[in-house]
Amino acid sequence: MQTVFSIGVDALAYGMVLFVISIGLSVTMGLMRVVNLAHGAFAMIGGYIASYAARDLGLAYAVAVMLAVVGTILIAIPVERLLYHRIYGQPELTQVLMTIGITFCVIGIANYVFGPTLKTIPTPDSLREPVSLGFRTVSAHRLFVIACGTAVALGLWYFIERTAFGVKLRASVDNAAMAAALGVKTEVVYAVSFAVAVGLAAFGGVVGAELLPIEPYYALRYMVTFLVVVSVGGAGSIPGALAACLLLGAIDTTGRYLMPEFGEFFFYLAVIAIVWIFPRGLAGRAK
Amino acid sequence: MKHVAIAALAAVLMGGVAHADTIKVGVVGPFSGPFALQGKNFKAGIDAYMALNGNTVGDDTIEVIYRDIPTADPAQSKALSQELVVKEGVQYLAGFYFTPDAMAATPLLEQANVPMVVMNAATSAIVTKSPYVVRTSFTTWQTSTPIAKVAFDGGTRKVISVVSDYGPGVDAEAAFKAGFEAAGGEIVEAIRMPLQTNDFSPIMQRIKDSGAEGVFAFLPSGPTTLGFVKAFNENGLKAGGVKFFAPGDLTQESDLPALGEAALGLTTTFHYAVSHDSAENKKFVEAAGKAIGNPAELSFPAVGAYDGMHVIYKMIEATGGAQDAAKAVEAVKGLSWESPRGPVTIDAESRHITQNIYLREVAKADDGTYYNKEVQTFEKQGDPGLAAAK
Amino acid sequence: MMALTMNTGTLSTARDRRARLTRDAIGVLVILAVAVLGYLLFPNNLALLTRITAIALLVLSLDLVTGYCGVATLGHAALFGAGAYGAGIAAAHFGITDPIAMLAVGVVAGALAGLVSGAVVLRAHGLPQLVLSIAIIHLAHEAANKASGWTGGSDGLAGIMPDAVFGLWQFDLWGRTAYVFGIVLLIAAFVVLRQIVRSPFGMLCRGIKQDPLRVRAMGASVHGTLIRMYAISGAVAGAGGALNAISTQVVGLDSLSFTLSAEALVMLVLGGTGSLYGALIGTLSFLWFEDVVSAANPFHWLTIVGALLIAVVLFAPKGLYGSLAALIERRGRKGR
Amino acid sequence: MSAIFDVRNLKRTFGGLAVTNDVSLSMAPGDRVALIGPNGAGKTTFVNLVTGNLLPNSGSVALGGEDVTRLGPTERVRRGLVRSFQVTRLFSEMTPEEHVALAILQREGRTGRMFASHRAMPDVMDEVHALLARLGIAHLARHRVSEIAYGQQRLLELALALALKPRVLLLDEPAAGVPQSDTARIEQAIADLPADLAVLMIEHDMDLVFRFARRVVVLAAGEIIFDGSPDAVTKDARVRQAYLGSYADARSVA
Repeated sequence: MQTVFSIGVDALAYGMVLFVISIGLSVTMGLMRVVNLAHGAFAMIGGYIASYAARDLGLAYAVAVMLAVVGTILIAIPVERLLYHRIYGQPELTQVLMTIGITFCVIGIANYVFGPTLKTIPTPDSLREPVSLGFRTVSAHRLFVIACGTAVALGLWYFIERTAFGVKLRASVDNAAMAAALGVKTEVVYAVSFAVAVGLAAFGGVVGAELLPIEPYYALRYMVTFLVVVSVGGAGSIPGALAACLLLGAIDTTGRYLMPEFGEFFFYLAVIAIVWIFPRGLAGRAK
Repeated sequence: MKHVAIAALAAVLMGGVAHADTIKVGVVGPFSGPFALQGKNFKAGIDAYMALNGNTVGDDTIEVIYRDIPTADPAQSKALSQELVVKEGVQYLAGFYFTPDAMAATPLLEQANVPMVVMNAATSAIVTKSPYVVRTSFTTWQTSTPIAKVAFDGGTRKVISVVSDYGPGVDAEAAFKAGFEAAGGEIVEAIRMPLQTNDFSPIMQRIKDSGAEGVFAFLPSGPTTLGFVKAFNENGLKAGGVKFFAPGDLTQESDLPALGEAALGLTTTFHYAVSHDSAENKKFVEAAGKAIGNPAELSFPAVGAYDGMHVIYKMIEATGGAQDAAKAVEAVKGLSWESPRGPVTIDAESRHITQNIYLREVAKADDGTYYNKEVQTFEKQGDPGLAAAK
Repeated sequence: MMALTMNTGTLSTARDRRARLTRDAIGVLVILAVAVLGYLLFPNNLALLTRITAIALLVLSLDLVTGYCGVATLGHAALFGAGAYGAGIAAAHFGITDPIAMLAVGVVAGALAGLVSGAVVLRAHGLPQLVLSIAIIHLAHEAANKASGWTGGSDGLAGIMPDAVFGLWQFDLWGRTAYVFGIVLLIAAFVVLRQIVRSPFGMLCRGIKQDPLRVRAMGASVHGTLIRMYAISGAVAGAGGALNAISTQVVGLDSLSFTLSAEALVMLVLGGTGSLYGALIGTLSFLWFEDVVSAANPFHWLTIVGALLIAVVLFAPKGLYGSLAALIERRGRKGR
Repeated sequence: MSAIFDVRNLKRTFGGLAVTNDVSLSMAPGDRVALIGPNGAGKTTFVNLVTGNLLPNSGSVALGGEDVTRLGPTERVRRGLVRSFQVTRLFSEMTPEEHVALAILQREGRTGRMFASHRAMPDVMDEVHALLARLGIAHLARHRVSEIAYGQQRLLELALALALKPRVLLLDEPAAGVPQSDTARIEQAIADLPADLAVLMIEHDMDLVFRFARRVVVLAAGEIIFDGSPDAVTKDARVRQAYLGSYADARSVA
């Protein structure tokens, strides 16, 4: 029984890490309809900034996280204006080509600037302590990530469903021409959404770095994982993404506990099974 | 253009021209992609050797040509090796980080009359694929066998083996199992994890549940190692007194800054530590550190490459620059020298390197950096893997 | 009135046929010319050229399902790998070392893999479909890794020693035989595929890509048609895999990798989807470019490749061939 | 004459709301029936039930005496039930010639052929050109559909349906969205439809309905409230109620 709880905690923590990193991608893919394979690249940029701020400049963790989010958005703005701007509404394959190109460039530049070694983001002592849950100990950082995931989910839900901007965003998504006719500045809406998605990527990259360490190849290494959880959840849906992350996290964790030899099989067979049952993703909307 | 090509072709066909002006060495390795760091170390080792020993042997100038294979890709390795031999006219093939890449190129050697110096790929069987293969790195068997003895002598009797599910991981498991069971210990469980594992918590739970006193681990260096070691600490295994044994790939120096405190006290056996205390090594670390730019990125592939260049220089010396693979390989059989890692010999029979294997412990230096501290030496270790295969 | 139309119909049929044959002959001649040119210009680089040929078969095969049927997949290397391992295992474990026989095994293995992955991938559309294909390639990769007794696992499958082609031409160090073998295979595949994409079946596939509902309303089975195309695509990819196994005499797990699948897709989009020429041009230009820049700078070439991809999207959004064709068409119309 | 098309007691509910309720409709070869009804009457649902894109909760659909209720859309097409779309659904990258050839080949079960272009099949090409000529768009045979005018696309839509040689043809607002100048052509084409074909036209335009139909069926709130001659329809009290009342009752169900 204790083992079951223990696995449960691990599964929850892992699922939340996946959620925090992937949710930004769900925004770009579901709401902006851009297959953004460079999502991992932005998460990685966030990680590098945080690492540089916290480790090399010795700034506090919270400051480093803020800098990472803001810095990544600043870097992303010209990229959006110059490159992404050109692929809104283009065929998916064109978007794939462009965003893979961006990913390659970011990897190359990161490798050149920061070198190929792993970069850590020093966490404050309070997050490094093991915390006892009674039946087992778990690192405080894991609990922190779970909290972050919950906060992001709620915050984003509020932002999209309850704010005026959220209304404009959903209107622009459903019918850009109509929204524009109603006076919504779709250009601005897209730019802001993109910034939010990138900021979330950076945030996820930083808080998830304990599990997915920052190195130049990060951008490609985890791309598939992000893409899978977002699509399984149903792109654009926050509850869907959350459900997918928790479900896949649980399957992955349990599979790796029960039969580590076949861990990969578990995960991908589960993916096939879920998509088979929900061909539009867990919370998929009709096109 | 075409004439040059034909001339080069003729040169290859006729077994090379004595006293060629430039002798080319083709190096195949991962210079970009997820293993770029290891490829960078190849280059640093080669640059260091050439900086210290000059770029000429006799009248001949040595030129190194690099070709990139980001991840194991035997077909691409063969294509690039072929290109190096046929188009660039290299007399020596070297490098090879991954076993399949080395294996794929071995069928070319005899036909091309080119020796291959393996600077990393660590599966025992590579040297048996062609008489023209010489290896200056190590084998997983070679570095994993002594840690079994260390574990048993330290009083650990029950060990769980946890390795990544690919060739080297399986080798490491077999080597440790053979050594540990021969000594009288028990492997309570042997787990093979997929290479793509991000969260190691469930594995740690398995280790806990197995009731083992110690864990033997093998993973490819890089992000997975970091995740594994962190999970080992965070899940309370380290604090719970579970001993940790691994070959030195896990605590390679370039990963230590990231591993940091988590790695403190981990014991590994390996053929080379950057901290190795010898005049030869100081010279090497200085030169290689300069070559790589950031000395913290230096780790074991550099020394394999450095010694590989030594062997190639000796081969060129012996053949006088003529292309004669048989003669070149013959010349280095039994060759002994003082490497940065300690005394080494190319075993005449297997053409694999015989070397000391060191037991090391991750320690914190006065300046706050972490390093592998050598605490015990197993002298003149051959490759037990070849014997095991027979 | 009726007689008149019939007359013109028959006439135009005959004229069309001649025009088509001429165009095909030109296509074959161009491929042949490029092949001969490659042979003459880079006689020492035939291994690379052979590899390009093998990958070209993979990209052609991908074009069949992505370009002609609109199926999004990032797992197409499963078909290529099936062919490679099929041919390799036949040679290494069963002593089938005749290259033609190995090729046949590869084609069959590829077609079977095509049927299986088609059956799974066609279950969903859009992103979930992409994810199914990703799951397939990872499962295939893991399965091959697990079955190391057959596949050699991560060490690769070695010991493939193909006989001489027709007992006459040995596979040599310079890769001349392999190159000629590959080019002959590519041209054969090209000719067959030209027929298929123009046939009623190919037309139906193009229809499905544009509007599956409309096709259903015409009484045609969408799923059955796509599965058949997947099998054909598998046969072509399998031929590419077999060529790779025969020419390099080794098969590695990379041939079943996500990376190869993604690269194939990049090459296809680079060249332009929905046209066999686009697939060929995409493969040739990507691999050639990669070879040149990675040889020039083995350490930082990825950045340059990335920049190339971005540039193509910005300046040739329909792919290299697609944009060229569109330009020529525009010019032609202006001229008229 | 026996019924070629026979719908009996068709019922379909969405979340408890009956969108099609106990609808029965029978047609004989050569019938020209118009199906009309106010917005939200359930016409679209009815079409989807008949074509097999939706399954009914109860009731049956029969074609030429054969029960096809459980068959999918493609099977029904193969048995001679063909529809046209309210908004043209054509393959924008293909030519009219290719469209019609594809339909003919599909009808004859030859779309599985992989080694001969349709252009090398004189019988197919002759039929293609004859059909396109009949609808007056032969001169556009080799233009891409994306390049031809909407009115001509509607004609092609009709050609496509005819190429399948249907026994029952559902025309879903065949003239919708076509500029006034082109409607005459379309009407002419409809008037020229084969005499033995049973045609069910779903239409808003009452002028067109009166010119075309020999029988009118009115659907309102999921039920058939009128089935009779065009002359009688405007005089029917329930029809008047349904049309005028629909402005008061704004239930949106279709």
